Formats: sequence, structure tokens, C-alpha cells
Amino acid sequence: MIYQGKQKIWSDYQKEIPDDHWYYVRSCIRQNFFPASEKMFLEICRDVLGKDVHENEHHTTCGGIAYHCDTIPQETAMTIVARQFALMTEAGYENYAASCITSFGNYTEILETWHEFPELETKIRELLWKSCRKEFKKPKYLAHTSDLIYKFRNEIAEKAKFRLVNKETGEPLRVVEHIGCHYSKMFPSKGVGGAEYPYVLAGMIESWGGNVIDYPERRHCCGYGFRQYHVKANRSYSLSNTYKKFESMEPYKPDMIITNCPGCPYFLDRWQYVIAETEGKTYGQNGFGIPVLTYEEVAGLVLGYDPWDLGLQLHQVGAEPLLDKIGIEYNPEDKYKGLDKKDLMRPELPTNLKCF
Amino acid sequence: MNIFGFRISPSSAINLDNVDKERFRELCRIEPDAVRCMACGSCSATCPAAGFSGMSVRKVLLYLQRGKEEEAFKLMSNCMLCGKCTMVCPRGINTRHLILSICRIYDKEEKK
Amino acid sequence: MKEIVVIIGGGIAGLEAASQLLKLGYSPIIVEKSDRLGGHVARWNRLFPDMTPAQDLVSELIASSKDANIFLNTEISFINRLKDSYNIMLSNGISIISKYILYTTGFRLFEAQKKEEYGYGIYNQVITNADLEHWFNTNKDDRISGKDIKSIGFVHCVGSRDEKARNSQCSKVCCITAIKQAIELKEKYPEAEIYCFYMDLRLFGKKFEDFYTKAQRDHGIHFIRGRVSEVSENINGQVIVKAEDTLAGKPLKVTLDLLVLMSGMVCNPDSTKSASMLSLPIDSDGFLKSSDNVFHITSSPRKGIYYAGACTGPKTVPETLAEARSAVLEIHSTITGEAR
Amino acid sequence: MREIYLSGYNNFVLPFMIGMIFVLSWCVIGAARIILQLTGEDRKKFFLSLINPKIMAKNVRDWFCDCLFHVKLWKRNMLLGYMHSSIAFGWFMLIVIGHIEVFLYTPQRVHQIWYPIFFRYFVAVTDSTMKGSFFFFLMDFFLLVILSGIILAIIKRARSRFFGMRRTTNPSITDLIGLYSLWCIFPLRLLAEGFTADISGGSFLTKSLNMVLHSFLSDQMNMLPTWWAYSIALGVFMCILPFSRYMHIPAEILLIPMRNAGIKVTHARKGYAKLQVYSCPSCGVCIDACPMSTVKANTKDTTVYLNRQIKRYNERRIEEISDKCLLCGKCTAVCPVGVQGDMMRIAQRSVRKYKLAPSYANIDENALLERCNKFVNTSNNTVTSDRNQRVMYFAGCMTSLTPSISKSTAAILQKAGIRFEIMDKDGGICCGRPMFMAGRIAQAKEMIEKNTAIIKASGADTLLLSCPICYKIFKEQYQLEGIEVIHHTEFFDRLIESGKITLNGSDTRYVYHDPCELGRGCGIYEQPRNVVRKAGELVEAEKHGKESICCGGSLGSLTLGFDKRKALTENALANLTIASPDTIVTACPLCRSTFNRYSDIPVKDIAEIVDEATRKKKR
Repeated sequence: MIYQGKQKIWSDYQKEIPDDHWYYVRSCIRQNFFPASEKMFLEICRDVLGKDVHENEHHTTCGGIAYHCDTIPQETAMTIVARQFALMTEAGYENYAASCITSFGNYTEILETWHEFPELETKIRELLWKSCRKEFKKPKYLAHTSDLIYKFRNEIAEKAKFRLVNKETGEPLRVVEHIGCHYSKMFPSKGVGGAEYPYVLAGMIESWGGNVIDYPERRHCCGYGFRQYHVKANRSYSLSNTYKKFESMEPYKPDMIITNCPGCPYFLDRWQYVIAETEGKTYGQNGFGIPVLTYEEVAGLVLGYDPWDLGLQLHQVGAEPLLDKIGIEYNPEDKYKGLDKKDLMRPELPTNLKCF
Repeated sequence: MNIFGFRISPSSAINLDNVDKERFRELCRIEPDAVRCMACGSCSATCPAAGFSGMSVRKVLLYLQRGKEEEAFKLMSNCMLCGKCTMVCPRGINTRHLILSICRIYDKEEKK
Repeated sequence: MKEIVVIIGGGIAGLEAASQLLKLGYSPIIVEKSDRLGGHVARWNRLFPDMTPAQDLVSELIASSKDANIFLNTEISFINRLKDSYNIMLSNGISIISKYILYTTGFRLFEAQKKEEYGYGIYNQVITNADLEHWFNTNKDDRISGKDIKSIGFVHCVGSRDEKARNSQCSKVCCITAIKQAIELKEKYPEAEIYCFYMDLRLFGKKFEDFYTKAQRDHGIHFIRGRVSEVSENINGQVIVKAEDTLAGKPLKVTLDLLVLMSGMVCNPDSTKSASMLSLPIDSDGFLKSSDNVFHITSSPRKGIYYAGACTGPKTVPETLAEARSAVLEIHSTITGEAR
Repeated sequence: MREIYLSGYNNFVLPFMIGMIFVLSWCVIGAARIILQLTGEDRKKFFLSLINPKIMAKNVRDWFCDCLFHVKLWKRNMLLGYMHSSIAFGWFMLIVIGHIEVFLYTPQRVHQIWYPIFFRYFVAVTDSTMKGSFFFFLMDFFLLVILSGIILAIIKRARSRFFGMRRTTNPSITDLIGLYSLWCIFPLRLLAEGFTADISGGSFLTKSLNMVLHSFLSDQMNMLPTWWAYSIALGVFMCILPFSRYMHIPAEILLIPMRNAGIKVTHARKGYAKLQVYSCPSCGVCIDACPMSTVKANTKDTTVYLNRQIKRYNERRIEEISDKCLLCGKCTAVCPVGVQGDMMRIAQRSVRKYKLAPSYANIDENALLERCNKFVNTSNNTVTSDRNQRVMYFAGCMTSLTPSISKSTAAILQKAGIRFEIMDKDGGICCGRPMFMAGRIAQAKEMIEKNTAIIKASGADTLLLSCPICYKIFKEQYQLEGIEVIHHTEFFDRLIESGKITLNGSDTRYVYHDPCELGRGCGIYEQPRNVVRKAGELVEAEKHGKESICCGGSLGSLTLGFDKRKALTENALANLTIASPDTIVTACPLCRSTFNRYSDIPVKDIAEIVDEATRKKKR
């Protein structure tokens, strides 16, 4: 691996990310899967970094899942998106930050389509007016929220209490970065670092002290693939994809995986459990899995937030070995306690995958 | 254990790293022309068994080189050795003898 | 006074044209921007299909054109048109007035790093056809020398026939070059498995097909129809190549110790630059546009301006030499026609 | 007459006796083994044939004609025929007359089997009586005949071209010992009898020799050593006989009745096959006959070498030789003893072990039948009655690569007003012959079953074929009772005879190429020629009919590559064009494509010229 070669590509794919004043839209599914992630993003931006991030409770889905599952036509998706933009315009913002990778891809695709086919944009404006009596301005800047964290990665590193370094050995942690497919594979120039060697998460890992692992199936999809998972008959494809990725990263002995997509951490996490139960195979040390975290969770950890406040107990793969390596203190007793310290009860434990 | 109603599906992909090349090499020692195939498909197009078992000498050769022996055997199962493929091959490959040699070298049981 | 012909570019087309012009009694001036003659061919090791040493050809051409006026390390500063001739200002301060300019500006090799997915410049074991020829010539390349090489891949059409790489034309010589290089590598590493990943095999030239069947039968080189989709590196530093075997209709992957990218021919931006000074037309593929592509391939639409070789599109060595001769003949008949 | 020695014995008979006992027991045991190795059915057939007077008469005729007179060789090559028959018949007569003499003069010695052989040593018969001089004359005459044969043999050994043979076999070491001992036997006998002639009497040869010898060798002591030498030569010859080509002498005696009993090669090495191997006289007639011999490298792959390698159990070479053969059957046609080179090779191929075997059980014959069924009323499953023939035309795999043949055939049938249907219009099951030729008999049988079912269910009464490859197997291996199997050459001949089609001849000079499978394979030589004569002028190739040369495209050869066949085709073309014909006519789609590849003149199938001639206006 020639690091300078990658740096050359990274320098070619830099995107402009404004410093402040963002209109923020959430992901449909992340709040359920990893509930602290979006909360953490807002907290880091607002409280830690002191940025202006606006959120509107009237925003809806972007229609991306339905679009990628072939259940709605693109024009419908475009009208939904147009309404989101209208909400942003109404709130007086022009920088649009999406929490979801598929949304980000969806917005990018729609903006590019409108750029190529302005008549379509006109049509969508008409449709939006007919349906909602709303008008919109296209965002001046579109970013994924990981772009923002990437932009502020060094400020976060300065304020960090922990680094992605093995406390015992002093060695940097071996970190796998997994980028959601819709981040830059469709429009390489819209992502930090392009499509082949994206830098958005690698930059965070480097700034926070870890070592990025480049393994052969790095580019491969997490396995979610919309239809592959949602149609049960296809589910083994979804699982096989994930399996392929883990087989490929296994020799590198990763300490953790960072992702920037709603689906990826979920599937990389949950399919480890399914692989363990069906094949008896685990990828972490001592029967554990490899912890899969969102970039906000990792940012929260290095900034010193309590792991259980970050919702790490909602991951199937136990994060405890990772926390021990970094040296983050946690109270095992509190793992399954709610914010009010009420017992949430313990989940049934898997047979083959060790969770704590 | 199929406790979820689905599990890892076997890969149909070709992994050249895992292909056992020895038997094909043995075949090439007998039929050095086998590798001269340029995949024009004349053999498949003219084959009377193509309509029955999908026979195609081109595909058989390819599958054997890609470690997909079972698929090759399936194609070959209705070969009648009529020799039309030999007649039409633009590279002059002796396909009839090639097929007989495959039948001698390769074994269904050997493959797990 | 002998008629002056300015030849822009000291590659094989320029040298051959100069040598033919000298024979006809003209006074050719070669303007070469680099510090040596022979262009791309001088960097090559052996030439298909007879495995002729490239150096033999280049030395012979240099010897037969030694009486020409040669300016090395010299670029064209500007050219402007006078009444019936051209004023060519060189970067070394010399200005030439000539009625005839022959463009032999050639091509440029596609920059393989532009195909990011192939990882040239990122993965250690990925090289280009030019790197390989350089290694054949010098035996110096850490990526190859002293390595235990068991499997080698060739990717055809890197930057050719690829709209995403902004080059839709076929570079013509890569198929046969890949086969030539595969045979040469097989001779050096007889135990290695060699795979050629191709989209189409375009073996149009004399003896090319024989070369192909020889590669298949005598050297056991595997040909896989399918374009490489991506390259990655494994923990041992080997490269893993993924493609679809389109003849089997199945995805395919293989681990390789060396991957050679067949960089194609793209237009030379320098020739485009000097062409624009005379507002010479550029074809859709970026190469210089001939009067027509059948009958007057060596003529430009401007009087006194001629083309030879790969400046008008990818060419093989014999084609380039033939064009150089034909361009000279055309210049000669124009000159003698005017004198009469 | 008087016996010279009371004992009637001398030690010099020992070498002869050892040889005789050895060779007799070898042959008896061998014959018994071969008979035991036959399948039960064949054995029964063999024994039954021996009591069948008609077959027995044929056996006797064949024994005389083949073993003694070498009639086949005479027909082929007079000199060669004389050489062989002089030795064989001469020797046979010496033995017979020797025995007659013993019977007549010394009946008490009949049990002493050496007595007739060395009669002159033991018995002095006066040559002054009519009877005596008659036998003396006969004995000397036949000895002279043999000696003339031996002289020819020596010349042939040195210069085979005198005999019109381009190539002969390379004798093995045992062959050479046998050969030289055989050559020695008769001069030595002459010498021995010459020395004894003054005592025992003699005739023109022995008597005169005796005079000559006595003129400078008066010592009686010379007599015994020559008799010893004679006996030793006989003994050596007989001892080496089972290991040399001369084994063909006893083997052929058994081969003839077995052949006449209709026994076929079923096992690769045992029984009839073994007998054929031992019957091979290594004469090398098959070498020149073999179409592959046009390339020198192939001469060692001819039938004579196959037999030799089988004797040596050289499995690698056996496989090479068997797989290379085109199975054109010419070696079988010309073999003086009737070794079936083609059958032997198929048998060798049939014992090969394959790990994979195709099977056709999945093929739905009903679906195939539906495509061509026209003669059966599907509602009540009865054959539609029609006075016309119900012809099922099976074009065959190869014909589909030369569609002009099937197109012309169909056109002719239409013109003749014949009801027909094409069985394999959209492809079908191969006839099985190519698979059969590859030795995979079980697979071929499976195809035969499938096709039989289709043909039988179709309601056809005639199966018309344009490919001789198909024709041969349909004739020989299919059981299609009530359905006539006919090749299109025969069919066209019949159509012309019956006036259903009229050919308007032209002055085109046609040469007819006999396809191997049609001519030698099925014995169809005349019908196609009749047809060609109606269409134009028929000229003959240098070698034609039974001697026709394979086009080189045969499916019989498994290993001959495309590039290796060119020389064979060119040689066959040179043979065909000797009379400068305008067009080559053949009756096999494979010959047609093969010739077409290299021929300078047009190559057509007989169907095409018939079709053209029916279309042409009368001149």
C-alpha cells in the first residue's frame, strides 16, 4: 500500500463544507437502531462545538427506502424531497445536512437530475405547489452529517478524553471504516475522498489516534441492499454479503468498525450474531464479535460520554472489549438500566456469540 | 443450523485461487489444443445435445478451467459424440476426443 | 536552396520522415521537446510480433536521420501563418520560416492512476505496460525484481474504450502488447499462472492471431473475458482482482502477485496546443483531424501542414512508419508540383 | 521297397519331434482356450456350423482357397500369390504325398509321425517302378515349387518393390528366426534327400543333385548331418512358430470355420479377437491399403502393428493405434486372412474405462415424435392408410451441416410423389454410430433404443437415410421389424427404375466416391453408379469400390486432428481425379464436406445431382 498514492486521491476529492448554520434532517431508521447517535451529533455540534444546527419536527422520510425498493417512482421521491427543501427554505437555511446516507444519496441524485433535466425540476415545483402549496430553494450546500464530523474531527480530537489507542500496549487500534454505498459510489465527487478510497471516516480515525485497515472487500456493501434484506427469500444473499466482508477483514484482526450509514452498523452488527448462530463463527477475540459503532458513537466515546448513555447496550455485539482496550470506564451493572436507572431486563443471550 | 429460515448461501462466484488446476493440466497434456478455444460458440450452436442438456463444448472447457466441474458434467450428460462440433470448430480442436478424455480424467465422485 | 521541412516530434514517425526527406534532398528540422529521440518506442524493449528489439529500430532511424537539424529540449513557442509559409518560434529563441510542417507529435500514454479502482500508485503490485517494458530493459523495479511471482494478471483496455475515462477509442496495440508481454513474463516465470482480462481481443494485424494461439497453447496463458471491476490488496501485499467472467456469466476473483495495466493511447495535449495556434481541427477523440480518414489521412485541411503517426489516432509501429513515408511523399509531390 | 533301418528311428528326428509336439500341443491348447473364451451363444453357433454341410463345404473351400492357394493374394498380386501358394500348397503336398507313401509302402510305420517327413532316409523305394518314380517325381516337383517360392521370398525381402509393395512390415526378431528357419527347411531337405538319393532313389531334382554332390563329395558321412540340419530347421521353425507371424498358419485353420459360423468380435482380446490376432500373417498388405499410410508417420498404426502390439500387451501403443484409425474398413477388405482391423479397434476402444458416462434417459422421445409424426392418426392411434410409401427421412447430424443434401432429397421425394416426413428437422437424437465407433457401446445402445421407439411409433414403413454413417448402424444394430431401412442412393436407383423420376443426363463427367460406410460398410456399390450413369458420364477413380480411399474426414478416428487429415484428403482427391472428372459425386455428407474443403473441382452429393438432373430440360 502506497499511502502517498491515497493522499493524492484524497486531495483530488475535497468538498466544500460550510462551517456553520445547518438545517438537519434525521434518518428514518437510525433513531430506532442506535438512538443516541443522532442525539450525540446534535449535542457535539451544538454543545461541544457551538454550532447552529436547526431541526424541524415536520420533516418526513426522504422516500429513499421506498425508492430503492422500487415501491415508489422517482417523481414521488422528488416531491417528498422538494417538501423537505421547502421546510429548509422556510426555516431560512441553505445548508442541508442529512443524517442518513441513503437520504444523502437520494438528495444528491435528485439535485443532479434536476441539474441535467431542469424541466423535471419545474414539474416537481408544480407538483409540490399542487400538493402542499409550498415553494423551495435548492440547498446551497448539501452534506452528510459525517462530512461535518469529518470537518470538525481535529477540534473533537483536541477536546477528546480518550484516543483510539490500546491503553495497555500504546498501539493504535485497528479500525475498519465502512462507508455507506450511497455516500459516494453514485457521485464520487460529492463524497470526501471519492468513491474508491473515501476519506471521510478514515480521516476521523486518523485524527482520533486509530489505524485504518484497508482489507480486500473494503468496498463491498454491508449486505443490507434493501431488497436483499426486505424480501425474506433474498435474505441469505444479504447475510452472505456480510459474511464475505467479515471473512475478508478477519486476518487483519480489527478492534472495531466505524460506519456512517443507518443500515450498515445494524447489519454488520446483527449478522455477526446470525453468522455465529448458524455457522458457529465469531470474528472478535475470545468468542466476541467485532464491535460496530456509528461515527457519532465513536466521537461520543472519545469525548468521554458514558457508553451506556451512548446506547452501546443496544448493539448485539458487546462493546466491552473495545471499551477495555481504550480504557473507558463503565459500570457493567448499568448496562441494562434506563436513563431513570430502572432495570430494562436482560435480553436472551446468543449461544455462540459472547456479548459481555 | 438453519434456525432463522435462511443462512449463508453457497457462492456461485469463481475463485481462481481455489481451483484445482491439476486435472485440467492433465487434460491439456492429452489435448493441448483445448486451451486454444476462442469461445466463438460454433460448437454449442451446432450441437444436437444442446437442446437436451445444454451441451456446449465451449462452456464445458470454461467450467473445467474455473473449477465448476459439476456444471460441466451436467452439460455433457447428453453428448452423443456425433462430431458436429469437431466439424465446425474454427480452431481445429478435436472436440470428440477432448470429450472422451474428459470422461476418462474427471470423476463425479472425486469432487466433494 | 534546399526546401526546409519542420518536423514536430522526434519519435519514430519524425525520424523516419526526416530520413526519407534527406534522401529526397530536403532539409528537415526535427523539434523534440524531450532530451532524446525515439519517443515511446525508445522506451520499449521488444516489438511484436517478431520480437524485434525496439532499440535496433530506433538506432537505425536515428542513424539514417543524423543529417537532419535536430533541436532537443525544444518546444514550439508559437506558430503563425505568413503569406504562403509559417513562422515557427522555438523555445530556444530560434525562429524558422518554412512552407511545410509535419506533425509527428504522437500520443501520450493514459495515466493509469486515473482508473482509481485499479489502484495504480496505491497498491505496490500494480504496474503499467510501460513500467513492465522499462523493467525488461533495465531489470530495475522493486515491484517485480526479487519477488516470488506465481500469478500475474493483465488488464486490457485501461483508459481505452472507456467513456468514463473520457477515451472511447480503441488503442489498437494493447491486445497484442498484452499477449507479447504475457509471453515474455511467462518465459521469465514459467511456473506463474498468467491471466489476461479482456473485453474484446482485437488481433487485426499480421501474425497477431498466431501470437494469440501461441500464447494460449504453448504458454498456457489464460484469457478471461471480462473487464476488471476493482483491485484490492490483501494482508500479504498481493492484489485481489475482481471481474465478471462474462463467458461463464459468473463473478470471478483471483489473487495475483503482479498486475499489469495496459494503459492505452490518448491524444498528446502538446500537439493539441500547437494545433490550436494554427486553428487546426481536433477530432472527437481528441487527436488531430485529418482531411479525411480514408484517402488523406496524412493531410491537414491547412496547406503545408501534414500529419504522420499517432498524432491522428492510435497506430502500430509499421503503420506509423508507413504514414511517415507517405506524408513525405505527399510533401515531395507538393514541392515538385509547385516548382514545375 | 525296403526299409533301410529296422528301428525306423534315428536321433536326428528328435528336434523335429520336439518342435512338432510343442507346436501341436500349443495349438490344441490355444484352440481350446479360444473356443472356451467365446460367449456361450457363439460357441453353440460354432459347433452347430461344423455339422452344417453347407457351411462345412464353404469351410473346406476356404481352407483350400485361402490357406493353400491364397486366392485373395493371387487376385491382388500374382507374384505375391504365387510366392505364398507355392510354399503353402507345395509344403502341404509334400506332407500329403509323404503320408501316402508311408501308407502305401510302410503301413506299419503310420504311428511314427516323423516317418513321412524323413521317409527318404528310412526307406528306399525303387524309382524304376512306375509307382515309385511317380511319387519321386511328385515329391521333387513340389520341392521345386517350394524352392521357387523361397527364392521369390528372398527377393521380396531384399526388394519389396518388385512385388508392387510400397511398404512392408518390419519383422520382429522371432519373425526373423522363423523366416530364416523356414527358408532353410527346404534347401536342407533338398540337400539331405540329394545325399540320400543314391540309396533311397530320387527324381529329377534329388537324383541330379546326388550326382553333382557325388562328383566332389563322395563321403557317405555327409548324409546324416544334412538330415540333422533338416530336422533342426524344422524343429526351430515349429518351436518359434507360436511366437512369430507363422502362427497364422495354424490359426487361420480355426479362423475360417469361426468366420463362416458368423462369429463376431465381441471381446477386445479374448476368443475370436485373439484368433484374429494370431491369424495375422504380418504380410503388410494393410499398410499400403491404409489411407493413413500416405503420411509415413502413420504406417506403424496399421492393423498389422495393432495385432503385433496386442500380442505384446503393449497397452499404450494398442490405445494409440486403435484410437487413430479412421475405421474405413479397407484393411479388412484387403486382408488375405480376413482379420477385421476395424472391428478389432472398436473392440479395443470398448474396453476403455471412463469415469463419466452420458445418459439419454432424460430425453423425451414423445416430444421428438410429435415433431415428425404425420403417419399416425392421433385421435384413434391408427396408422393412416395410404397406398403410397410412408417414408421417414432421417437426415442425420452431418447432413445438417450440408443442408443442400436434405433439401435436394426432399425435392426429389416431392417430385416422385412420395409421402414423407423429416424425422430430425429440428434436431434429434444421433443414430449412435459415432458413439459406437468410439467404443461406448452401452451409450450407443441407449440412443438406438430412443430412436427405435420414435421410428416405430411414427407409423412409417420406410426409413430413408442420406448419411451412410447412420445407414450402417440402422442396418446392423437397429431392430426395426417391418420397416425398410434404405440409403438414398438405393432409393433413387429404385425411383429411376420404377419410372417415378426421370433424369435428363448431361455430358458432365462424374467420378463416384464410395463412402467407406456405404461401400465396404454396407456393400452398396452398384446402385449409386446406376444413378450417376443416368445423370451423366461415370468415370472411375484409380481405386474404387472395395478399394476406395477414405476421404480422411471419418468420425472413426478419435485422435487424428484436423491438421493431420489434410494429407489424407489430398491423397484421396488425387486418387479420385485420375480420370479428370468435372465433378466429384459422393453419397455421404461427411465425405462431401471433407472433400469440399480441399477440392479444386465441385463436390456434390448424389442427391444434388439427381435433383439437378430432374430439373434439367431434356436436351
